[in-house]
Amino acid sequence: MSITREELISMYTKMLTIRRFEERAVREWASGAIPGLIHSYIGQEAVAVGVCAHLGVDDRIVSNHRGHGHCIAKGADLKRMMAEIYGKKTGYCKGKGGSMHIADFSIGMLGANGIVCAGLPIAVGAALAAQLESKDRVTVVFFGDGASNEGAFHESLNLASIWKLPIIFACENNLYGANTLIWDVVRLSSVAERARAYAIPGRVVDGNDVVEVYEAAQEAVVAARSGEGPHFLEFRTYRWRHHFEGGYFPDLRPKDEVEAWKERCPIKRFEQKLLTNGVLDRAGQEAINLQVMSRVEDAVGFAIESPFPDPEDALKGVYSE
Amino acid sequence: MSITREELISMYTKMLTIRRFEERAVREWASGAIPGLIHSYIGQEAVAVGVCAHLGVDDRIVSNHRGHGHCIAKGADLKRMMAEIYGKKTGYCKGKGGSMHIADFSIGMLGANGIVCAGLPIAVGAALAAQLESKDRVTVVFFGDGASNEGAFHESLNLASIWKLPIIFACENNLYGANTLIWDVVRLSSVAERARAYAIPGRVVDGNDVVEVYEAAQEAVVAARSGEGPHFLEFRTYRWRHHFEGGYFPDLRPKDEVEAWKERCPIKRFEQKLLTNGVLDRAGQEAINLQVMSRVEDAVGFAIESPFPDPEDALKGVYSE
Amino acid sequence: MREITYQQAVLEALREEFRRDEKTLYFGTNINYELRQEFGEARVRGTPISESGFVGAAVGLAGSGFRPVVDIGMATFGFVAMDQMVNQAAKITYMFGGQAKFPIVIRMTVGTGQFMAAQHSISPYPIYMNTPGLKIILPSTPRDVKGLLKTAIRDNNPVIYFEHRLLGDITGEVPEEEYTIPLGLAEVKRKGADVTVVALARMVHVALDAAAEMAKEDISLEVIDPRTLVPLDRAAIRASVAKTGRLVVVDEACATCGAAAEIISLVVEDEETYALLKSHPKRVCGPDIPIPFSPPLEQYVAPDREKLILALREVIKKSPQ
Amino acid sequence: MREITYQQAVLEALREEFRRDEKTLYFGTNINYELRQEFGEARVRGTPISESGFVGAAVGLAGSGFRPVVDIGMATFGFVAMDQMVNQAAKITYMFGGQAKFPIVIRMTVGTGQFMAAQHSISPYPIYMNTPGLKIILPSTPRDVKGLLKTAIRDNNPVIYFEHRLLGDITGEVPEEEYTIPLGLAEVKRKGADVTVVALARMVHVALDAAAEMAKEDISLEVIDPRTLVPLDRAAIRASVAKTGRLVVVDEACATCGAAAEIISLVVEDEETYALLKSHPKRVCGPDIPIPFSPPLEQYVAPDREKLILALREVIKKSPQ
Ligand SMILES: Cc1ncc(C[n+]2csc(CCOP(=O)(O)OP(=O)(O)O)c2C)c(N)n1
Ligand SMILES: Cc1ncc(C[n+]2csc(CCOP(=O)(O)OP(=O)(O)O)c2C)c(N)n1
Ligand SMILES: [Mg+2]
Ligand SMILES: [Mg+2]
Repeated sequence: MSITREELISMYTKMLTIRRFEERAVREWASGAIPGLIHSYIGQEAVAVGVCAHLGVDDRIVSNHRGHGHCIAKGADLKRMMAEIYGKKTGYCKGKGGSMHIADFSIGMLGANGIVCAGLPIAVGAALAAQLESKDRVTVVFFGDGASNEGAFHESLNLASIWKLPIIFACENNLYGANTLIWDVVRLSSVAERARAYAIPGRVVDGNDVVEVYEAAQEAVVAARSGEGPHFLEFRTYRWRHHFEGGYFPDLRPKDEVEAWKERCPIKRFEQKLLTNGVLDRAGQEAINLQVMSRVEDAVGFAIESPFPDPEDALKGVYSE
Repeated sequence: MSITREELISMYTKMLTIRRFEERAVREWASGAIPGLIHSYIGQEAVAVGVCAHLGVDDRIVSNHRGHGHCIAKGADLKRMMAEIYGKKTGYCKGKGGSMHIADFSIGMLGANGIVCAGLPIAVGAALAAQLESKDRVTVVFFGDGASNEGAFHESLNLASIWKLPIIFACENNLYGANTLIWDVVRLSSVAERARAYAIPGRVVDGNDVVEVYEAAQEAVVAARSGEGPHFLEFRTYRWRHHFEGGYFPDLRPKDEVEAWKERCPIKRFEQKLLTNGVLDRAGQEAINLQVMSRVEDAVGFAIESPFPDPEDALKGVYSE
Repeated sequence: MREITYQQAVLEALREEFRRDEKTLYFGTNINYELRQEFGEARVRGTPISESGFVGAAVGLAGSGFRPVVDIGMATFGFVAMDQMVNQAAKITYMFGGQAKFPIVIRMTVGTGQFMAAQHSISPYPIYMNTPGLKIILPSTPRDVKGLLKTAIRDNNPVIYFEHRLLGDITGEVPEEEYTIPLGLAEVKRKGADVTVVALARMVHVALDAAAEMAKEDISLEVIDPRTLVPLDRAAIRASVAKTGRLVVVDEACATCGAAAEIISLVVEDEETYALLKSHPKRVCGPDIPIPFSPPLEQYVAPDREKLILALREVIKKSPQ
Repeated sequence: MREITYQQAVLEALREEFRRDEKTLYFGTNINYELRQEFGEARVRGTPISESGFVGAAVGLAGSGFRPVVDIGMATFGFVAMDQMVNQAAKITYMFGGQAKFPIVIRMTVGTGQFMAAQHSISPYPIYMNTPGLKIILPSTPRDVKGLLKTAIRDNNPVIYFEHRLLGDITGEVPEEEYTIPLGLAEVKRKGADVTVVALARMVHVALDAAAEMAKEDISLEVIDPRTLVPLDRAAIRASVAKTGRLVVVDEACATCGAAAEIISLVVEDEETYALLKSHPKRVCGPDIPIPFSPPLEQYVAPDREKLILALREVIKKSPQ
């Protein structure tokens, strides 16, 4: 690995933060404290973290309905995230957005999105903005395998290609869109192959190996920054939980498939590697875990203690000044 | 050529019919007799004719804004076509559709369309209908190079691929969508390459050579009928006239490019071949031309003599019984 | 009479019609498993997340003799398929001069109440009402939904079936024997003399609740449920207002250009009914804002019994005793 | 004062604002060549036929500090990009709690008069009025379009600019000096005492024409042009009706759930204004049909002076002397 120790520890910490945050959110949802829908990112942590490791605060990401991990990886504040998920006034969107719509424009997180694939054209615009300003800012858009069947996918990849935009299409192929197996709705052996239809370099990456993710993303980010245009990365991964918490349709994925993927836990694998390589020891690991747990705890505490917005706030903020 | 003499003559006659029909329509439009928009098919005749030569009345086609040629090739009645273009009660759509919306469901012509690329999903549905009925009916959808940048293109090819539908995507690449050069908005050396993203066989065909068109279409139609699924054919061709008659923006295509393509006139080339091969002689050619001219003349006469619809008819026919 | 849930009534309607007519088909990204079990994968078909593609395919299927029922899920997802609904399905019966029939049912869920925020909560029926060529049903009870959905499936035109997300679990009497309910027939859900309350979808139940409450004060509400928005039973609404002299329309959709505005207009522009009005008519609608996530915000914006009663008092000019 | 055409006024507005703010951008499938000449290919950008892609890109650009002006062309083409307008542009200011501004102008042409049939003739502003979060301008004169378009470009929100296709060539006085017109301010285009006529877009000219005609009979019309539909100048409309006691709304869009229904509703549900009404209000709108092609049909359906006068006589109860 050509990754610094600091960076490794930072990635590990972020992955663990996402995991603990999500575990907690799921628990709070089940208890009835969190309203609405939550799409958990558990199992996919390596993707967001490995990619965002290369991004500065000036770089931008656009996310989808499964966005908590992307937010945390990009550096969002756990408290304001959790408060938003709770629907509190102190949340990122003042309680107006909720889990599916967390954004933090101040750190280049341009928003989660409830409409499958809608983030891709928006990301194209953000990348065009960077190109027009001749800044070496990069835009990354995260989306699922299922999103690759929407028309906007095609239009976005084509626009990025013909305008040679500094954008990375980060497809998180967790094999399913809700209960639909991707290979039932895509007749190829990878989603990345689709990138060729736009002369965009594409490759398949083990999305449960953060180091592989990191290396693949590095290549793509460097290329984008130096004006080589878009890249397409398909990360093979898996969501551990149902499409969303308390889904009103059954989870039809094979139980043994779920179990097999849990065996390939991105965090456990990375942890093992770090322990083996001596980057981390048990004590260090424990310290990180405690620190992460306490930050998540603080976030939940903050969310619970925060006030709900005033009902009349509903009528405010439809337009900007 | 393994094409019968009869078929050759029939194709020649159809191409000439389209040419004469369009020349006449354009003239009538310029005189003010025809209202609205006309997108002339002149220069692309070999595509519609070479493809439709393989289709029976049970097979279906779906067309776009440049649809007169497709209608004629599929066997539509010139009189009812011209009457529709004139906005007359005797037209295919009782004057409600006009040039951009001619349809004849009785011969499997499911309609021209004013929205770029909208015909593709509709054609997918028609092909699915045939598959569900286990009939060996084929559906062909004609669309332009520009349409291949719409999201519906992607969705349609994918649906056709995963459902293995008996459909042929016939892309008429006339190099431009209005004034936009296709190679400025597609970074590939052919549109057909895009078919690979759906595991659909695709190829580029000289769309100004009706025999090449015929042969390529034959292969695709036979494959579709025998359950092998969709094919993608890209026909390289050129429109001789402006995007539409009297366009309110200028035609910016290079003059010499237009002239060079006129040199490659699909009708002249085919005529030459037929004369050389002795399939046709000058007298025969002249006879066909006269007969075609008189049919077009009859169509115009019919259109002119036909009554306009009663104004109150506007309010009828919004719903089917 | 037996009582079943709204959801069960929907399933019964589908089952009965699917048994009755083998040209019926069902598809969407989230398939109905009960239906699939009985009718198989060919007729009950999972789709990729390609709404524009599969709604368009429904148009093509309908034009080829099938009767597709398309499940879009939440109404917000319908916007990616808007062209196929607005420019194609709605227009082509008319545009093609009635050559073909396009029997299509499109299901979309509407409404607030589950804290899903702006991109999953919308009641866009006014948008479709402003699109000539579509029919629209919006049933509020198990009995109505069964009878109307059966009629919709037999109708030879595109029918949008809007289902309020909170109605699925409500129960009500549903005849065991076969019945259908014609489109365009409002139902008086409660007879009354003082004020006509026209209520849509879930608001029917809110209105009945308010009526029970107001009855305690000897104020008698006539609650009318149009049940279908296109065609709209103008005569029934006008007749009721002619009798009561007062009109309040309660609808969860945002006010501007909504169904409520239409209902008020059709009453006041009718000279005879206008002459019988005793008071200004009134709307109780959602405000013109995207739907917020946080429970206190969402609850603040949806019309409820209290807001309705407030409006009723205004038109009655009678304070609580 | 100098007179220029509507189209020239549009170009002036764009030029002035593009000089004023270098963050402005223009794009669409059909580029404005005059604009490109002055501002270059980077800022005046041709696009593929990918409306969903480039409208979405505009959202991303706006969220990244730019001020895109997007030309969709005919309003019917907008439906393929509907999700980006309705679910994204309109909602994300609110949904993200006001973190970012989304200054976007989207131009679409509306109306009948050129015999282009249903898929090229529509006036769908009611659809967008029912979409909270958008602003809407609908200017009827060269002076108004220049002033309003300049304001729209400076506005920090998505603004839809609807342009009636027949207005481009009309001329009118336009000040040479810099000016803007605020959104939400109706203009009394003609003062009068007997009937308030609220007229939209091209219908303003029809109403002025009718007013001149009626003046001969000593009937005095007050013609109000709302100019912007969102925000709508309720106060001005109510004030005028309070004065005249009579209201006719004339609009080319189809009636159901249209702007006219909204305008009637906002008048009659206002208790004070309602009390001052001398007659039932009336709509003169397009019928609920797709727009037919044939000239006698199209001309039959659009509101005109005669239809307006007929309605006026009905509310005035005064036959011609
Ligand atoms: C346009 C649209 N259609 C359907 C949905 C409903 N929906 C939400 S998530 C989802 C599956 C998405 O699958 P994928 O893109 O693979 O992401 P994953 O959930 O697997 O992370 C669907 C169908 C939606 N939100 N938007
Ligand atoms: C959705 C949509 N966007 C834009 C248009 C306007 N338009 C009509 S034809 C056309 C160009 C189409 O190009 P192509 O598909 O190559 O067909 P061709 O005209 O060359 O035959 C455009 C942009 C439209 N009709 N529909
Ligand atoms: Mg997935
Ligand atoms: Mg072309």
